[in-house]
Amino acid sequence: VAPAAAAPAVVAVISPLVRRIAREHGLDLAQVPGTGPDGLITRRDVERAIERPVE
Amino acid sequence: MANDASTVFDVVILGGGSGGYAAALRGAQLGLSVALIEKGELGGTCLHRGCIPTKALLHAAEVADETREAADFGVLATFQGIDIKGVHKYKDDVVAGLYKGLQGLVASRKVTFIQGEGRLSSQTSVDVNGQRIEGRHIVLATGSVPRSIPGLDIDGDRIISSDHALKLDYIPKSAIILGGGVIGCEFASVWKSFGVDVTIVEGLPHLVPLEDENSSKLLERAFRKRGIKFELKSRFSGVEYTAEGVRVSTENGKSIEADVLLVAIGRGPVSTGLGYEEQGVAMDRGYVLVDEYLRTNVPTISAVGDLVPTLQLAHVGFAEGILVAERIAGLKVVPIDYDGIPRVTYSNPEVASVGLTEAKAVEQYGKEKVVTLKYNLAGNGKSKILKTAGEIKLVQVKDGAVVGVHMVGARMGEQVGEAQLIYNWEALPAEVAQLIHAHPSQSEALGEAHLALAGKPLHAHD
Amino acid sequence: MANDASTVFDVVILGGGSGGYAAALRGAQLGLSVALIEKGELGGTCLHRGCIPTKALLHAAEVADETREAADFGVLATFQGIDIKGVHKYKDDVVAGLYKGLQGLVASRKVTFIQGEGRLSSQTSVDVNGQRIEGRHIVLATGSVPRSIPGLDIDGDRIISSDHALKLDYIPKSAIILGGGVIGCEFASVWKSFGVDVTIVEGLPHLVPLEDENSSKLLERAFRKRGIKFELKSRFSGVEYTAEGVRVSTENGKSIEADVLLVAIGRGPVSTGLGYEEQGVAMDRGYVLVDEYLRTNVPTISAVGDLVPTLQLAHVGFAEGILVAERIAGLKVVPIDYDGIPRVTYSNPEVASVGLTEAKAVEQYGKEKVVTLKYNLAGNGKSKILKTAGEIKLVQVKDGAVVGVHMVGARMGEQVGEAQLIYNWEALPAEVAQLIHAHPSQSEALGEAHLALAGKPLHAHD
Ligand SMILES: Cc1cc2nc3c(=O)[nH]c(=O)nc-3n(C[C@H](O)[C@H](O)[C@H](O)COP(=O)(O)OP(=O)(O)OC[C@H]3O[C@@H](n4cnc5c(N)ncnc54)[C@H](O)[C@@H]3O)c2cc1C
Ligand SMILES: Cc1cc2nc3c(=O)[nH]c(=O)nc-3n(C[C@H](O)[C@H](O)[C@H](O)COP(=O)(O)OP(=O)(O)OC[C@H]3O[C@@H](n4cnc5c(N)ncnc54)[C@H](O)[C@@H]3O)c2cc1C
Repeated sequence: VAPAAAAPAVVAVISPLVRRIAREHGLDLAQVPGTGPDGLITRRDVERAIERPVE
Repeated sequence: MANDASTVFDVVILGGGSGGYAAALRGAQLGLSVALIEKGELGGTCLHRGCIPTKALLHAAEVADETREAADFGVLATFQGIDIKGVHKYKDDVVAGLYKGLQGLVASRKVTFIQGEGRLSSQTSVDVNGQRIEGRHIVLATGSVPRSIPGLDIDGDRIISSDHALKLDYIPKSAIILGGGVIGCEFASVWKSFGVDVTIVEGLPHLVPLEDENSSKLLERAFRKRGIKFELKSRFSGVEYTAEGVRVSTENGKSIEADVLLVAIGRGPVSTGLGYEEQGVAMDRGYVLVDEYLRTNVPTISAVGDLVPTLQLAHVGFAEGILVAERIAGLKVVPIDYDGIPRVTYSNPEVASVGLTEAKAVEQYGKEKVVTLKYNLAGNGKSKILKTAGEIKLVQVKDGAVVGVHMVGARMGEQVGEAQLIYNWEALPAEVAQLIHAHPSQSEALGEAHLALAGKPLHAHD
Repeated sequence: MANDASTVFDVVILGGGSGGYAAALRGAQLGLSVALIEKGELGGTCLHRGCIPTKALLHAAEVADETREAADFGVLATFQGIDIKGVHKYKDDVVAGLYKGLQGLVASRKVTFIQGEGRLSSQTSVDVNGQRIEGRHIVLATGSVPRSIPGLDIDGDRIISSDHALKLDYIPKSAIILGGGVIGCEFASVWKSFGVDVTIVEGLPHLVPLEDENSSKLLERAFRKRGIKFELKSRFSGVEYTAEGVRVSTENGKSIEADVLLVAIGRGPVSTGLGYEEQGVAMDRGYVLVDEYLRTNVPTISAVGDLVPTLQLAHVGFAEGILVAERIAGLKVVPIDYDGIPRVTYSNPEVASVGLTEAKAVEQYGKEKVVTLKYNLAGNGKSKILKTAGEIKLVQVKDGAVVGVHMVGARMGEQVGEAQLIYNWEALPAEVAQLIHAHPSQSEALGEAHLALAGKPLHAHD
């Protein structure tokens, strides 16, 4: 397990996979708008953010 | 792919067990030309002398136990004994069916299968049946065989290995099992269900000593209840033949008699005399040394499975074989996280785990960073229905991911699939807890454990 | 929390079944003062007349089958029949144990449990035992009861509901089951194992009609093999008593006789005469209408479980109860994705699923965007060992996540835990395929199916 596993998730994401994708792309989840139920960040949200990074 | 003298294969694989055939199947799928050399039967230890036949015996044992205890469920039945011939027929049919399937698979993927005993003859060739098979890459996958220790000669009659135990055409009255690891505990479980008086002799302080101590203790409790005897911290010192059987003595002065002695103290790599050292392959005590991409020190040679010093499990062999094939085919590969490999002991009760034991987690993260939680299966409806006892223990990095899942109980081996996703995907307890599991099921226990760890136990006391 | 006249509870819950008690336990855990009103037994349908007793019967049935077929595994045994008293004792013991556990849990969490039949008397109170219980919030959780249709009077003797079937103190020679949904198929499975001649009558074209058509077909094939008869597309038209039993006729002209008729055509909400409409709660055909946060149109009133028109499952009740408690306690809650709820029919073989059926996926994403894959359990070692047949069918959005997992086979219900993570965590096939599963296990079949979907089948033909 990467040491990053210990970092608390402050942002609500739909799944641990989403957190991992964000981490692998150096994406700050706090900057990603969530479109899931109740603002949850979904897989599509991070994928979109990776394609065109938020300014 | 024709196998004439001029052919140079992309990959030549020595050994057709789990590791070797997985590499062959995946390689062929990726368009590589593959030769697979096997001296015995395709499928190797796992299919013919390991995973599959033992699990068939364990299921026959389960049927025996359920039949014996049928009245507890309102089913009227008389258990009359084990028909060992019938057991073998059932087991052999299972093996034969899977063997046929595997042969068909290898044929359909156009792998060149060569029957014969091979020997590494250069860094890019294997000699077999007097022929030289050339390959741009060589994969060593010759596996392992039962190990013994000096002073302990496996005679195949009263002193046997798992190979013999799987073919025993009678049921001994009593048996001593040397070694309380996975294989020892599985045979102890089968034999006890078959009516054998079983004693396990283990040098370490616990059965299944690689598991979290909690799992070992739960298994020991269950075995004690089932009447399986065991001597822990008892190192083997000698064995002698008695009139009818054997007498085993231990360094701490115990002396135990039984009809047979099963030696289950581990398995050693198959590598002597196969030309590995001559071709410059770096080795250690018979194991072939590899890096995290399963490469040996010789650029053209890889090695996988029980032959390399990683966990000796069939699915580790699969994973390693696939990784090597993909690497050779030029795909991007990711090293295997061996802690993320699921481990199951298929005894009654089953022991299953993935990730770190508490002890390892403490070592890795420090005591104050490690949180654990135990969920007792007594609160789980389905487990109650199965009349099984056990626990799930979770190991978590404080405020972080679940890094260890340890389970004991009937059928809990099947829960390791879910546990494996939780560990490998680095899930937080709350992310699992959020998903309410099917009621009533044993998977629900995994859900409840995560609910509890997330601070919101449902069917458990706070 | 003392229950005197001046107390105003944070939450008053009407009905102590899965939905109600989950809300109570979670509410109390979050520091809310909770009153839980139950006219019958804490635990409701699921614990006393639903999930738990049926699954105990199904396990007794499994033991009966294994005992009968013991010889196929080399175990010598004679099956002598079912001791129905013994079955009930086993079943009742399971229920009693869990009931005791639940009572202890409710007591330890300091929930005020009130025994009695309640009635909504205002938007913030319930009257019970001549007393008015006030709450800032009310949760309606009065559940459901077996439904019938005009012209079909459940007499509790020859024409029975699941409530009666669970207590039947004899084993009928023959039975007709009206309704091939989950409950109907589960009873068909139990009874067949108990030696009953069973015929299911279903109006729709398939058994378990809410499942993916592939699962229905596999179940039908398995039932046919087991000798469970079924008439599909056969709508009930009438029933009459015969000398010894009943005769059922269908609109398509069939006439079937049997000792008993089990009516399993669905369950209706318990809401008549309970004051819901009088207090202005919006309803539809007896169901209480709620939004995605389980709020009714009355701000102080929520409703959960079988009383609201969502999936009638115990764990849906749990999830809804927990959500309501957390919302009332001021926590941030996320609406439930009902497609992500695991569904299991515990017949032999089991049917389990999560996510979308192929038909629904096509509806949602369009035909050209939907990919499916079937993995036959014939290639799965552990399933072979269990001598079970079945399949896993995956539904994927092209190049995207797995949006449906549909499984049939003995014990496959336990695989829905892993499937649930895959669906709810939006996993791509390759992310599952990457993790090599434990060998040999049924979870491995799930792994193989994802390997195949990711284009790299291991133990399956390309
Ligand atoms: C009793 C028992 C139970 C087990 N249960 C499980 C279990 O439940 N789950 C699990 O994951 N693992 C289990 N294992 C372990 C599993 O069987 C091994 O990890 C797995 O078989 C290793 O695969 P392998 O390909 O490395 O080696 P092997 O399976 O040993 O295959 C090596 C092959 O190479 C061939 N070979 C060797 N030398 C030559 C040569 N010179 N020329 C040609 N061919 C050669 C051999 O004939 C053999 O077929 C069990 C093992 C045993 C003994
Ligand atoms: C045969 C059968 C098998 C089933 N198997 C499964 C299964 O395997 N898995 C699964 O998930 N689901 C299963 N279910 C469904 C499951 O039982 C229900 O979904 C679940 O019980 C619903 O919970 P509930 O709290 O909404 O309602 P209930 O469990 O019906 O609880 C409602 C409670 O309210 C009480 N009540 C009603 N009116 C009043 C009143 N006026 N005052 C006081 N108390 C009142 C009732 O006494 C009852 O205890 C099964 C159902 C049946 C019938």
